Amino acid sequence: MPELAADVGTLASTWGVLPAALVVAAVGVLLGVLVSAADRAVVTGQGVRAGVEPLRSGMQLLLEQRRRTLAPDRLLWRVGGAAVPVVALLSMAVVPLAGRTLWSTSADLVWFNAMEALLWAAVWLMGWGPNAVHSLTGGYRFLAQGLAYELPLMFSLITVGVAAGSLRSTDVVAAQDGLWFVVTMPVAFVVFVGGAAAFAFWGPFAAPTGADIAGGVTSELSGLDRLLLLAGRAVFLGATAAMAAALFLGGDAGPWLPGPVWHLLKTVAVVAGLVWGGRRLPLLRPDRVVELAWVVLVPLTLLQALVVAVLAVSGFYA
Amino acid sequence: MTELSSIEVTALIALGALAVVFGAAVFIVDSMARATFALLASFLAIAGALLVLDLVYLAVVTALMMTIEMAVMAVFMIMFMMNPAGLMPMSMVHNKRGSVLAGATVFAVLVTGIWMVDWPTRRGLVPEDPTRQLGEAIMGSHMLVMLVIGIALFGTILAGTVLATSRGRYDRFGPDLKAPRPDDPVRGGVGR
Amino acid sequence: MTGEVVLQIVLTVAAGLVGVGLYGALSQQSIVMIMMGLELVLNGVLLAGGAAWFLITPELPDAQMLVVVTLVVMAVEMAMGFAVTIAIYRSRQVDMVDMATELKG
Amino acid sequence: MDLRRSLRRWAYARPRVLVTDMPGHDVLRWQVEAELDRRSWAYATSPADTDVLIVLGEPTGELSDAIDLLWSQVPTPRHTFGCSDANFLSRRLDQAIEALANSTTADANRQTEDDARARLASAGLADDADASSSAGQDMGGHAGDDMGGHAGDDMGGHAGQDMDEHAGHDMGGHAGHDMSGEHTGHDMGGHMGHDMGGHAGQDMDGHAGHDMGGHTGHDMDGHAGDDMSGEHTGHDMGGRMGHDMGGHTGDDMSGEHTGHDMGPGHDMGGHAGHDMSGHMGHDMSGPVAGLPMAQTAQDRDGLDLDVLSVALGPVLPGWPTGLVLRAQLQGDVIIDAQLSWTSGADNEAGDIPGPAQARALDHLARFLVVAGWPTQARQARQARSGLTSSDPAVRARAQEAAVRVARGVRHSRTLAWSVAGMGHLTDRDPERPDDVLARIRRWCDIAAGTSDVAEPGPVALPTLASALEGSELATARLVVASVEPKRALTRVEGVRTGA
Repeated sequence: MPELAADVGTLASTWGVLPAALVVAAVGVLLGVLVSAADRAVVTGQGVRAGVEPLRSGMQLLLEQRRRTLAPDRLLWRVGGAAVPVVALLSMAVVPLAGRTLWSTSADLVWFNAMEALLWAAVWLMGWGPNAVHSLTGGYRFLAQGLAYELPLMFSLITVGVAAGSLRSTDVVAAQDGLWFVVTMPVAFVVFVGGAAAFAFWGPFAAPTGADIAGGVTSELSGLDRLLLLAGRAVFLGATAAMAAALFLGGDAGPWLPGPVWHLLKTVAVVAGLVWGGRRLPLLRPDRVVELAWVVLVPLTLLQALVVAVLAVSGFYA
Repeated sequence: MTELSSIEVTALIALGALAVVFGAAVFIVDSMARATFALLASFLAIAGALLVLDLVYLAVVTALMMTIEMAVMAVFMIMFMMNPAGLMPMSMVHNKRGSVLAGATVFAVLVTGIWMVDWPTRRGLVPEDPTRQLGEAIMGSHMLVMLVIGIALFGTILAGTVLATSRGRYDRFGPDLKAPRPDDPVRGGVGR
Repeated sequence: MTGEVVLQIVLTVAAGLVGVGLYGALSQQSIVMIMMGLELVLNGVLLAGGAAWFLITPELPDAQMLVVVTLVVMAVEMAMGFAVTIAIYRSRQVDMVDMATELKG
Repeated sequence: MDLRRSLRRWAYARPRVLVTDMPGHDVLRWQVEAELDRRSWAYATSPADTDVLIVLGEPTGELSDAIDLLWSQVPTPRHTFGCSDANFLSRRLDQAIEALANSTTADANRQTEDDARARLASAGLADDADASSSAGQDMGGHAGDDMGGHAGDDMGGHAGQDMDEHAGHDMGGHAGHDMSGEHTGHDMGGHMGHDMGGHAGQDMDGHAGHDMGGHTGHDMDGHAGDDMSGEHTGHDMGGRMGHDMGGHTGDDMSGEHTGHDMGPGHDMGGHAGHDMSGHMGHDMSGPVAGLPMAQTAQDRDGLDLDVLSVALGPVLPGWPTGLVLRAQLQGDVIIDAQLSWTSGADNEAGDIPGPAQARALDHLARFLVVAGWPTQARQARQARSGLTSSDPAVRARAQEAAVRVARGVRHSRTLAWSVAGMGHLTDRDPERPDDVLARIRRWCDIAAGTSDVAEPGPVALPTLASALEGSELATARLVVASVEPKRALTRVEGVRTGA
């Protein structure tokens, strides 16, 4: 592949592709553990002791028998199961860590969004594969929800791109030198975090895995399959939090402490806010949420993009 | 940055071949879900090829758009029958011979053309940021194209919605459009 | 390998996609499957456009514009195809082209 | 070895638990749930999600079979125990961890059998374990599921059945067999891809309880001449999820199959390779045990789409154990809903459990599970447990917690936005709404214990079923969770609503 970023060094170009990829994957997994530990702590009320629970669950699922169902579409089921964590890790590739990304493309933001779209396909396949009612219903719900969230999420990413004058995530971080983007684009920030939670079918957006359909997409998963799906979702949420910190909260900018520490702190803050806020809400039913997304969020994010575009033209971000 | 390395050439051709194989699989496999996802795999292979060709933005957009399209398509196919879950033999073809012939002929003609034509030599170098090149073309020299595209897409949204929906505002708000709440089967989230 | 040979190989692959897609579009009965055939044809165009840009005129954005336009055409084709399928299905419970022609009126 | 063992012990220290309660064991369930919450163990949402299955009380009748089948879907390693009182509960949960940690995949099958027998023994059913029959239930809401690990090979999980003779049998060879005696309660699900041709002319009488769901892609030709209508009581054809019968969506399968009414405009010729002739003479007319075959029906947007017959229940999270909803699903819209109690769960419990406030909190907790609000559900459960304590200080704290939960739920705008305006049981009256939200707010008032609102009476199944008509799956679950379905002393036959 031709060299994509001449001006900004990438992690891959400094450390070599394989070590850099391993480091980024490890960071992704750690972020995933962080997210699911925080989530467990709030849901079970265990507090700090929940920290090891994600590891315990992972271990347990590894020991568990994989579920076989009747007349499954095994090929597509397995493809979907493998794709969820892979796509989640790929979305980590454009998240700036210590000021650099694993690889830098001229369309990082679109890359991130494309991984979310691939997650759709993967989760739908997970719902389709086992040939079971609840599972497929979960898959359908995910698609309907995804369609409604795709546009607002895309517009919020575009807003960031407009302000930074670039789709490269390191450029976006650099463009927030004076002022964090969250100040001028709060709507985009909230929509980005909320939309990503919806794509990760988590918390109030967990209708695809809701208890009302016996776990939906996850209802027929056990053992490794379940682990892959849940881990992929946690990694994706972690990647989203890190991305939100980079795109809206100035990334690694901050006084006294080294940059990566700041980025980590901001990421943890986003995770904490997401879990704390999200778990205060009941499940938002898809048929209500979908209309809200189309009728309210799309115009709202467009308006946000307009405001930012006017600011950008007037030289506010220069 | 000027030439493709041999690894890249191999990757390009392999991805292209994969795209053709998955494309053929679309019409071979027995299940509509598999057909759809075979097509998606074909698109993703082409997206990969575009990535090799340094067209990052177009590659990513292709992956993004086609994934969404195929996900919607899968739902459509399952909605409208066509042997949904099963892996039963499925053959819904007409005029198979003619079609094979047409496909093969077009392929032959194209290949002949491709190998007969004296292709122009390469002019210039790949710009540092191909995405910027595209963006500046869209917003500058090729703006007219973009305007037409915009209008076409807008027209598609309207026409598609009109064709696909059966209920208009008179069904929802009554013959004199005076109903305080629309008569929908499901209440939406905006409280109308 | 010279650039020209690479170009010719890639274009041949693209032609293969066009051929397979054409076969599908002509042979299939289901409207959705026909759409899939057309998409494959356009998929070939995407590859050809990308190759032409990189291997012939990387300095000019025209080939990139071709790819963009192709993507738009795909989206339009898909959207209209789904809309028409729903409309026909709603009125006639039919989703195959043969029936759509045979059941006029 | 020791290291591996302790690793396993560590991994299984917080197993996921599925609690099923027989009627009249609510107070016991509260005690069990209090212990589980104290240990921060997770609640399973489906059999696939389960490590430990706890059965409260002695299952009887169809419910017993349902639980057997449910157990067969639980992946190994797994553990189950029955429980009739709260004595030694903590110790038994510890034993569950031990059992999970000790089991290895190699002896999974044996363990399965042992566990099943142990559980049945504890329920006092060991003697007639071999005689138990699955009377045609579709278990655990997994309409159309295959039954656990049974896809073809693992026969171990057929808890309570005497499977010895049939292990590894090729079912094709059963042609001409009189299957009535031995195969009662068989799950045919695993026989995917089987050619059923050999079954032609069989006496299928005894097959009540067959789950035919799995016969995807079967060659059904051989069934020519079978009378499928009367005798197959309890057949669940629901497994054709999303399937149509042989790909022919336009089919009208409810009519006589002779000559197949292929619906408007279907081209049979196009379905190359399909030999439909075998279906001649099938009498699939009428509902099979109340379950019509898959067919198209007008959806609410005016499209004729496939419908799928499903059965929800009798065991689902937040669902009254033993209640079964049979319906057709179009997408996820329910049409033709029928509700019934499985035998074994249809009797009214003798004594009314606990104080009214605790009952309301329990109800609220189960509703909140369905509504996807796990944190509040946990608070409600904890308040409920505290209220039944003998320590006045604990009761006082629980009272505060109850008020907090009730207030939180009652005043949640998000919940109101989410669940308002659905599940009207009576005619709409703007003055006195009778939707899910209004009912839940009433439960909240009782749960707070500050006002003396009368407890709403149980709702008759036909009324409830008609409220589910045309609603989405999620809505239906919320509606059912918002009421107390009425149990009858005699079994309630399925009540048809709608067309």
